[in-house]
Amino acid sequence: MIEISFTQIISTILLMLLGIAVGAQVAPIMSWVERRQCAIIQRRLGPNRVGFFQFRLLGLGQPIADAIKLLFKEDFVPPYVHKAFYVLAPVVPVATGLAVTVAIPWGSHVVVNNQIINLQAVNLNSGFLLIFALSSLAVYGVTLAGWSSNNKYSLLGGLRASAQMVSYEVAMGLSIIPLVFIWGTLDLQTMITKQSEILWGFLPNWGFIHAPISFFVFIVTIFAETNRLPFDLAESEGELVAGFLTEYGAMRWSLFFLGEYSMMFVMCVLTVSLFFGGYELPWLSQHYLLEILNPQVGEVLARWILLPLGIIVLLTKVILLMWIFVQVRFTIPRFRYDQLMKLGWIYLLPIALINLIITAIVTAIVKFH
Amino acid sequence: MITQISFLIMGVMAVFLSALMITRKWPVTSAMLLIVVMMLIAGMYGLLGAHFSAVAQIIVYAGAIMVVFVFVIMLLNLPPEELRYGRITIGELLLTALGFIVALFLGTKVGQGYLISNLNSNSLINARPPYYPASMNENVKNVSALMFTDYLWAFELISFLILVAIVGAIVIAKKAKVSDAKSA
Amino acid sequence: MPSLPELGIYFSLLLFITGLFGVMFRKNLIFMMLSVEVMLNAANLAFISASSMTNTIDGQVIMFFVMAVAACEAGIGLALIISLYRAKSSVEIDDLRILRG
Amino acid sequence: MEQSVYYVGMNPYLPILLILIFGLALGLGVSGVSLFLGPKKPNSSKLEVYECGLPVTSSAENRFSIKFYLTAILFILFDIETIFMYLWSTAFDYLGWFGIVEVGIFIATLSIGYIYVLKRGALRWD
Repeated sequence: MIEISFTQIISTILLMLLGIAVGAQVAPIMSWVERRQCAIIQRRLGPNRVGFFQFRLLGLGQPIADAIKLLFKEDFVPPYVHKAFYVLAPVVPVATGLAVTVAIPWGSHVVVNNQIINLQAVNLNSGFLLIFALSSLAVYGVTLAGWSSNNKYSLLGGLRASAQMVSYEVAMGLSIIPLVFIWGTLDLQTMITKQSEILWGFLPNWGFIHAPISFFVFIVTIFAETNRLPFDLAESEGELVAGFLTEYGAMRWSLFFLGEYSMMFVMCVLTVSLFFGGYELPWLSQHYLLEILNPQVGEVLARWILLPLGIIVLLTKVILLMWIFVQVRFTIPRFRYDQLMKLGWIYLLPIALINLIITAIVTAIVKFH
Repeated sequence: MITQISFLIMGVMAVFLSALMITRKWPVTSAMLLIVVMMLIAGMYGLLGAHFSAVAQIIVYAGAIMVVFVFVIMLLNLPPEELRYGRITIGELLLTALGFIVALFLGTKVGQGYLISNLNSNSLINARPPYYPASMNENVKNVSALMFTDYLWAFELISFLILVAIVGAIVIAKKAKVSDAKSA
Repeated sequence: MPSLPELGIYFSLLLFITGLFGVMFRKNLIFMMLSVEVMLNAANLAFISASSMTNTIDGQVIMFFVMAVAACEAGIGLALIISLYRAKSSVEIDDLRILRG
Repeated sequence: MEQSVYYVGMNPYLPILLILIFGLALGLGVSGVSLFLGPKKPNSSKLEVYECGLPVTSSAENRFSIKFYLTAILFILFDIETIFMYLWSTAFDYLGWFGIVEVGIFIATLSIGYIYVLKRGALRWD
């Protein structure tokens, strides 16, 4: 007998809002982190003046000040652009960037008035492929921005950026397939619970240990997919005068970065969930903790205690990975365009294919004998 | 009940947008409308229980094929086409009428009866009815289990088809470059 | 209220007709290619509705093959349009009169 | 007692639709707010095409290279391959060695196409 339960509906809406809130907050915080990080590398201070009243707060007020400044800057639509698409172009990255956050696995599940509430806003049968689908739609924001600005630089920048994002998507798709047949499912949550076991006595059973090559290929493609340095040739000052963003002004310009950072955050969550055991502590799996907490507190409350713990573990791992993103940004120089396309098509694609075949044979031997 | 209403809305929107797409002047506008139509159709697949086809539709159609259309439209910078609905010849009229009648026959109850009666449902694992939550029915596993056993030859032929398409696209594109050199 | 798959078949019928009209009444090759894509999507929708109606998954399997064929067709078709545009610098069908009898 | 009542939340596709609409509203709303708040002082130099100061020579799109188009078409064809691989990888245990041999032939055929792409230098961007 099928019954529409309102607790499920409310919990899905709450999880969705949590995803949007975290996704939208990544852009301002990351802009502050990047400027501080860049400053520390170059032995200077970076933003530490802006704060509230007389508290300096390490300059954490800087992103808020930037946001307000961007709102008040003159935002005009140049006459020679295609108006409809010029205004619509920033909507695409924002919509896809925020929509991707529904697929983040925050935890396994929680019991609310004896119904199992799954801690993932959208638990589709096709699992994390939803993230690939929405990230493949993000190409149109770049192409539209480039074309609608009706300017040589931005058209070429837009085409180059979308050609780059398109060609790295193939390697991204192929590099994850070994993980799917190692764990046997497309669903992130079952993958994470499998990664919480112990491998050969002392190692955590992480995807990174099972398929290291696909980890490295996947990390490189994430850099290219979100136009991060060393792959951000399309927006680079030296090459094409800020590429497809040449004609964009204040708030519209920052909307592109809101979408890009939110997509980068979700890609980092995906890497952590696939390769480093998502919301599970390496040796203290949630299953083991439940057994300890259960006698004292009872199963329902125990799961409520594990929920914040899982989110904190997931966010610390993601913050570490994003720190590496920012560190790479300020250490590795930018690729030339033909090197970039050669890396995507001629180096990453064969590595991903060969890695897939070898892992298939090895897993078949392990699983079937 | 909600799924029926949302399916109805998605369907009506898809038909309306594709009708709008045909009557546009600018090619880029109609390409963007087609992307929205494809995403709506992906939503309809999801409601019908075909979850992996919904995602595959977005990745392949909306995310790959339309990129080539948008690239070609932007590269060629096609002028907007004035809508000269030229004179419709008798042949066209008859063809439309015929097409309309055949489509209507298929759509009506008789057509569906014809459709179902000779469909041999010997598939290995039956899909659950769509109103079960997605994670319950193993849609992706059923589809691939059936595809790689019953439809094995079709799958192998698809790889030859793609090989032919790769070779063909490169040969045609290279020829386009050569003719460019001559005319330049 | 007709069942979901039945609605799916009616919508694929309407989409097919819209695509058919698109191919018939447009002179620009790109628009015709777009309408052919709509017709292929309509065929896919009919396959999925039929598979959902008869509770089997053969329809969904066929849908992947139709998608592969549509992808190859779109690629090669656009390659031809580009080389045509290079030769005649226009993509109108009326200009393709070289082989007329 | 086996749970006979099966609780169903809202349709899994609804959150995605809601957030896409929210993104549209956010995108248009924010640029609308800044249009409303920002000063309006257009002057001739601002309204010209941005050519870092050089006089505007010709309209934006007249010359193009076939490379962009070729990358996109090869992307579709390898994307189809990725989709079929995902399908196979989910039923890996069920298909076993038979599936591996089958997909091996699939990959071999497509790598012939890939080698042809390398030989013809279709993806060389210099």
